[in-house]
Amino acid sequence: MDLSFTPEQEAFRAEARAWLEANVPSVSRGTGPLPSLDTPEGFEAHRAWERLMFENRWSVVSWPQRYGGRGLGVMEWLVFEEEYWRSGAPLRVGQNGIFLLAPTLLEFGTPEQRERFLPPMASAEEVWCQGWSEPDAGSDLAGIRSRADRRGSDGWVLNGQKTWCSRGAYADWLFGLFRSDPDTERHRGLTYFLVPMDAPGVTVRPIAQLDGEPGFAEVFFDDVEVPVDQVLGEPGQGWEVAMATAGSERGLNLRSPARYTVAANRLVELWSEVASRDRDLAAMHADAVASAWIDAEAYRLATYAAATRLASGGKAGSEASMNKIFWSETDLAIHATALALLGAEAELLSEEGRPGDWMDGYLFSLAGPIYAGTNEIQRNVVAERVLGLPR
Amino acid sequence: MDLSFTPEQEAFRAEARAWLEANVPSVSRGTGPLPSLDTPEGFEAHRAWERLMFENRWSVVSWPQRYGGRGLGVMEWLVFEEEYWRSGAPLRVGQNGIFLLAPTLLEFGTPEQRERFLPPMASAEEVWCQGWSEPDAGSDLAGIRSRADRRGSDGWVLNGQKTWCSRGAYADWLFGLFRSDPDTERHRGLTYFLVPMDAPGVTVRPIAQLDGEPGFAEVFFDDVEVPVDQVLGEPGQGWEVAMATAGSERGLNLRSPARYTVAANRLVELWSEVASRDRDLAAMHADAVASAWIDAEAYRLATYAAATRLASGGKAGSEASMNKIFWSETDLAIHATALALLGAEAELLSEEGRPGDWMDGYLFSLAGPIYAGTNEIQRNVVAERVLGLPR
Amino acid sequence: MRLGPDLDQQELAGAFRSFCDKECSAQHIRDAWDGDRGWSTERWKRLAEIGVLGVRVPEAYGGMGLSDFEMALIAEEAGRMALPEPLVDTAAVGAGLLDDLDRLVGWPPAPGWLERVASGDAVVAVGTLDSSVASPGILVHAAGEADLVLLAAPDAIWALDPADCVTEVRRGLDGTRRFARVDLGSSRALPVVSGEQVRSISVAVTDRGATATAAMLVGLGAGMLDMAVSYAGQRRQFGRQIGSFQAVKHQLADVAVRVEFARPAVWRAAASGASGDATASRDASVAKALASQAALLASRTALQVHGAVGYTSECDLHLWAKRAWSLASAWGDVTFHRRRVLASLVPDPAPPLQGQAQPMDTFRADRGALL
Amino acid sequence: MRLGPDLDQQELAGAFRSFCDKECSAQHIRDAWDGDRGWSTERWKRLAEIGVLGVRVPEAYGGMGLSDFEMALIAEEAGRMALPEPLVDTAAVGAGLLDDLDRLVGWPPAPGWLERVASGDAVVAVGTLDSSVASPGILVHAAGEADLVLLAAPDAIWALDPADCVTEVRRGLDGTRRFARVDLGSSRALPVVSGEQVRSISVAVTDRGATATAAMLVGLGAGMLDMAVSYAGQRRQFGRQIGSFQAVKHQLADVAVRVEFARPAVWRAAASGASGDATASRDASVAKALASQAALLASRTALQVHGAVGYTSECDLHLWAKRAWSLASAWGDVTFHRRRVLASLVPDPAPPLQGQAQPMDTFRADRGALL
Repeated sequence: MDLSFTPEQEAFRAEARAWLEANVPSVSRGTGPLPSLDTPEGFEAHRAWERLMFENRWSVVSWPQRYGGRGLGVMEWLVFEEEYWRSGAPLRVGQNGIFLLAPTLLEFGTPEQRERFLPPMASAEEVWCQGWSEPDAGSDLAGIRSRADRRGSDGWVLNGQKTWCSRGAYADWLFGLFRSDPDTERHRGLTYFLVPMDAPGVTVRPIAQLDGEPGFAEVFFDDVEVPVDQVLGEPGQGWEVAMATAGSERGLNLRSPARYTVAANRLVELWSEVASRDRDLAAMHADAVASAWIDAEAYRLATYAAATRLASGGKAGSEASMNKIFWSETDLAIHATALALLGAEAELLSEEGRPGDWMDGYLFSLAGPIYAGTNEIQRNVVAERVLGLPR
Repeated sequence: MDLSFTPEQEAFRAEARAWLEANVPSVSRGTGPLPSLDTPEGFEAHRAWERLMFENRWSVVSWPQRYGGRGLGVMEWLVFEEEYWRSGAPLRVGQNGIFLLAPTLLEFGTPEQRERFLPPMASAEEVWCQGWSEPDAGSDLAGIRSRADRRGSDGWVLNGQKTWCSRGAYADWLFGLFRSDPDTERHRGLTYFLVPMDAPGVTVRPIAQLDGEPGFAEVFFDDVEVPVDQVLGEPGQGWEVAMATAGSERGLNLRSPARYTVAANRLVELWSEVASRDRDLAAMHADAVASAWIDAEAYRLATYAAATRLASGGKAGSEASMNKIFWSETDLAIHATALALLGAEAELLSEEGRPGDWMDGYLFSLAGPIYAGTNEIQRNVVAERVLGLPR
Repeated sequence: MRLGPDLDQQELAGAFRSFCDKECSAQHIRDAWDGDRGWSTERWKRLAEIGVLGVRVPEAYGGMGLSDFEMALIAEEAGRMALPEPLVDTAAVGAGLLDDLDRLVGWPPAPGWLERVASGDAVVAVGTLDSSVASPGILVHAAGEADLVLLAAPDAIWALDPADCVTEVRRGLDGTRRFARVDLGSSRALPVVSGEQVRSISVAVTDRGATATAAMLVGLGAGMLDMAVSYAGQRRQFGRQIGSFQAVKHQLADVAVRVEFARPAVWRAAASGASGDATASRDASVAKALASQAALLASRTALQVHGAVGYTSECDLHLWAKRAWSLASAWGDVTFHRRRVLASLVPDPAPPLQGQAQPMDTFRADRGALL
Repeated sequence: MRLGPDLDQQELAGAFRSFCDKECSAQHIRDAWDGDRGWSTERWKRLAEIGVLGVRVPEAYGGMGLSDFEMALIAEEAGRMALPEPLVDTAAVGAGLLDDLDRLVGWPPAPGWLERVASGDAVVAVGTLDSSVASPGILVHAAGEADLVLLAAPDAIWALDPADCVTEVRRGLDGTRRFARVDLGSSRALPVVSGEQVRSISVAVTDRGATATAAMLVGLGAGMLDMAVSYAGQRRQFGRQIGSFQAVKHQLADVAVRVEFARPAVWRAAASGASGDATASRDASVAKALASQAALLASRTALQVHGAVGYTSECDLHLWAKRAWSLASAWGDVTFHRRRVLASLVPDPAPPLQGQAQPMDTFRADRGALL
């Protein structure tokens, strides 16, 4: 048991903090905040920020150096994430690629695929979106009907429709699951494809989210030709490959604790301001504020415990489902409590018609219990796979 | 819309209040509180109290006069209940008979049955317990396996086992469901019987509840002979008759709002004491206290609304399931909040080894979401029968 | 004792429900979002024609001469269809205050304004102030679109021309709701009435606003429940309608329970207000706390049941959900009203509740509790 | 950075688990309920033999010389089997305070008491006081069965002979827990140590009590979850195991989540306490709030899943549930610790939190939040 970081880790933290303080887009330097990443100009501004990070090797610190990373471990990654969120840096436009596809590529990709795809992903030269859900396959992902048909020896043809593709409105590439064996059902006969969004036959229809911006999109495939080297893993092995990605999505990779601890600290600041105006009102909200902060802290500590297990050779398993339930509900609790403290003020839009930070965060948090497998599905997984309750 | 009571109702209220104030067992008069009704001496003391009520025609005010009531309406009954709970009068040892069996007897019983059973029920000369659940038929009541076999033209023979019979340890009679047609399953072929507990072949095993007292019992039937006039309703019609009783159990009859409004008012008093000692602690609990009080008030108002509908010729339906969810959760909320205010003090036992009032009430409230059909079953009923969701 | 609408009242609500079904579709609400004021002046006229704007205006001034109770039944139906017009502001709170100013104070312009309200010729917005000391300006819903702005403080009431006092208009997350900053200082207006007699009138403003808004929230909650039930009956996953999953059933059953148990409390509050009961303020707070809680639970649950579909602004649900969020903190949020209920129950207001019986600053004191 | 037990520590906990499996069945707990003191002196001796009572007693005094962290691992296992003995009081809090009195104050009798603790020859009970002003007597768990009672105030620490200070013993709802009223006034004892140096020692008493109790609550929660899962897998209704119903699954999944996320917080608190981190008090409060919440949810859910069976005292569940209720308010309840966490986070303690950094009066300030 050792709760301190090594001198190397502390030095790394200091370096990250200094670089971020000097470079994060900010009001005071006239470089920020960036417009919403779901607007065309915001998307490009976020892409430029990722490129700057990449050039300074901050984009993917835990990746091998050859792909643009620093080859650091999970603890260092957690340290970096703490500094990243602490600095108020922008949301990461490349997150679906970096945090979800990349671990899968590193596990299942060929050397050529890694060389080809990882560096431009890390620099956001190529931003990825996820193509899994379909209109009739949401929580029931195995109900996928989009098809991949073999054409000759060197290619596939894709047909069908994907939906809820986050960043889909502007992304360059899509990773998705298609049914490659029409005679199969459910989890069998699926194949994992990497598809350029500008391929002939791909049509994108942006969908406006609760905040009015096209945060996700429907993507239509009409005889889209894809060469065989854009299959990730073996044909027919798609479900297994996808589950590795899903584990990343629910678990530690996508949702590092720092985003919640930073939000929870801001909540305490907000509460403190209210307390200076109305002591009793603050006291009435004190329980909720403390509870939200404590849950964020619990998630942070649980992540360190999980990283400790991983560092000792353990493997992440169904606990990813517990994580997903916990971070999504913690996020909701933090933001709902903030809105309660703000009162009616919370709903006012800016002059540009954008929600305020807390409302924006609340809207985002509402998606948490839905995406990456609804929390209802996660509770089934916990009950059946962790607790062993009968199906 | 008229929120006031009639002069007659107000006069009735005044009369009830005066009688209760003069007669309720109390510390100040050296007559109370009575010992727990789950102890032998407590049971008899409660029986004596019921007899006193009966002699003064307060036991069953809404029943016809010929059976010992006053022939009053549902609004007057609600008024009486408000006064009863307000006065701090004892729990009613005859409640399963008076509130559950009696409405069923009035609806399905023969004139002879009513004459025979209602007056001694109202005076608690004969205290009834319910014999529905079986070891394998709890929430799944239709799984009943206890048997009733026809013997000749004038009788039945009962065999099997009932459990969770509240007051079963000391009761004089039992009303229960038995499978009278061995070839049927589930809801068909059941018959509703009235059985004396001292009949040959009846064996009672008391079961200790969370407070250590035998609040309920298992009852075994070993060739128990019952004459045909102790069948309530028609043979084979038991499920329909029982559902009328279940409606009473979940709905308005068993759980009049007054018990919750009185408890909620006591909670506010407790909170007020805490506020005088520790302002901030009280403020931190203020939300929960107010919420519990408001829910009790909501239940009271909803009951008046339901009584208004009934008085206009409407009929109670699946709303009984909503009631059951609401009163059981309100009861839990009131008592859990009180325990939170009391802190560790709440768990101390009296010198006689009994839990304090709030803990006692909390233990009782924990049963609420379980008995009379678990709240899980009630939510199914609301979803399927009220909202029309698919089975 | 009767708690609930009689046949005439049920008929009145039913007729208005038919009106809303026809004249206020989701597309109409979307049009309102896109408009300059967030609602339709044409539909406002139609609301006047069918008498709804004059429900609680005396017959002598062209109204129906009914009470806050009928107004609450109307407001619930308006909520069910998420009607965008400032019905609560003008027909419930505005007309109620003008009626009080007419009957209790004898303010000469009151009858004229009541006539204009009933005929659909005037929009009235109402705000409340903690004290009559001029503040830097409070935000009042619909004041930017109003013909008359009334401000109620514990010791004074003002009637203002919006042209004199509105300094800016802000949009809310719900596109139908616009908030105008009203600056009492810049208007230099004298109060219509002041002094101790004002207190009960001002308290009634808060109570009426809370009660009518609570009624609308019950309707919004019921409306979102209907949407979610309907979607759960259609949407299939794992080869079954998702509404057949117990997890979905139980969440929706909980919503139904909260909505059903809020409604009688709204009836009680509306009737108490109409008859001036001693418990009117507490009843209003009970109703608003329950209705806000029910509508917030309904919105949260309906969004979850709809999944990603509900997270789009293409789906109609968000039109209802955002209204519910806004109204849940309008005229006092859950915490405000729970505090007010508790203060009414303790004989000597305990320390944590001091100062809570005052009418609130419409905006700053509006604290919301979203789930 | 490592957060979690290493292999040696896992082995220690595993060995103690085997001990509990063998020597602490539900029947043993029932026997303890019926006994005079609520626990078994024989098992106490056995606990000493396997070294558990001396886990955090220095090796020089016959202990294992380990830390609060290993103690927390032991306490979790004790909780899982609902061990009735006053392990937390004596081996965690008592030994910890005696160790501090030895190392920091040089109190001469400390080594002797530590030896007696490790050998199973002494039971130590510890209480805390808001101030050193004599109160009419506070209730201290296990003081009636103790050989030594230690009382910690912010500015003084007393060591008392129970024969001099215990005035009555009360039973709790959990039959294994007895509370003795300790009257400092009647004992006329002088403090062992007093003055400003005492404060940090007294704060550590509260932190250690909260952390070890939190560990026990995690174990109790995990134990009740196991019982409920096992029952749900056996019990059949409607032709299916009830554990196959989604409503049951989801309730149990929520318990699993709360229990799993409490455990690392307990580890952190125990490690912070052991190394004297600046955040030790906050970490202890985080752990106790989370663990109490988790165990209360587990008890509530396990009771519901067991149905009427769980409502009987024939079913073992209540032995665990009542322990959880008692421990959830011991050493500060959820509200107390949430308040303490918040107070640690705001730079200038805001008004609602003043006075909350003090050690609490063991009993009066122990506020519980049952579900």
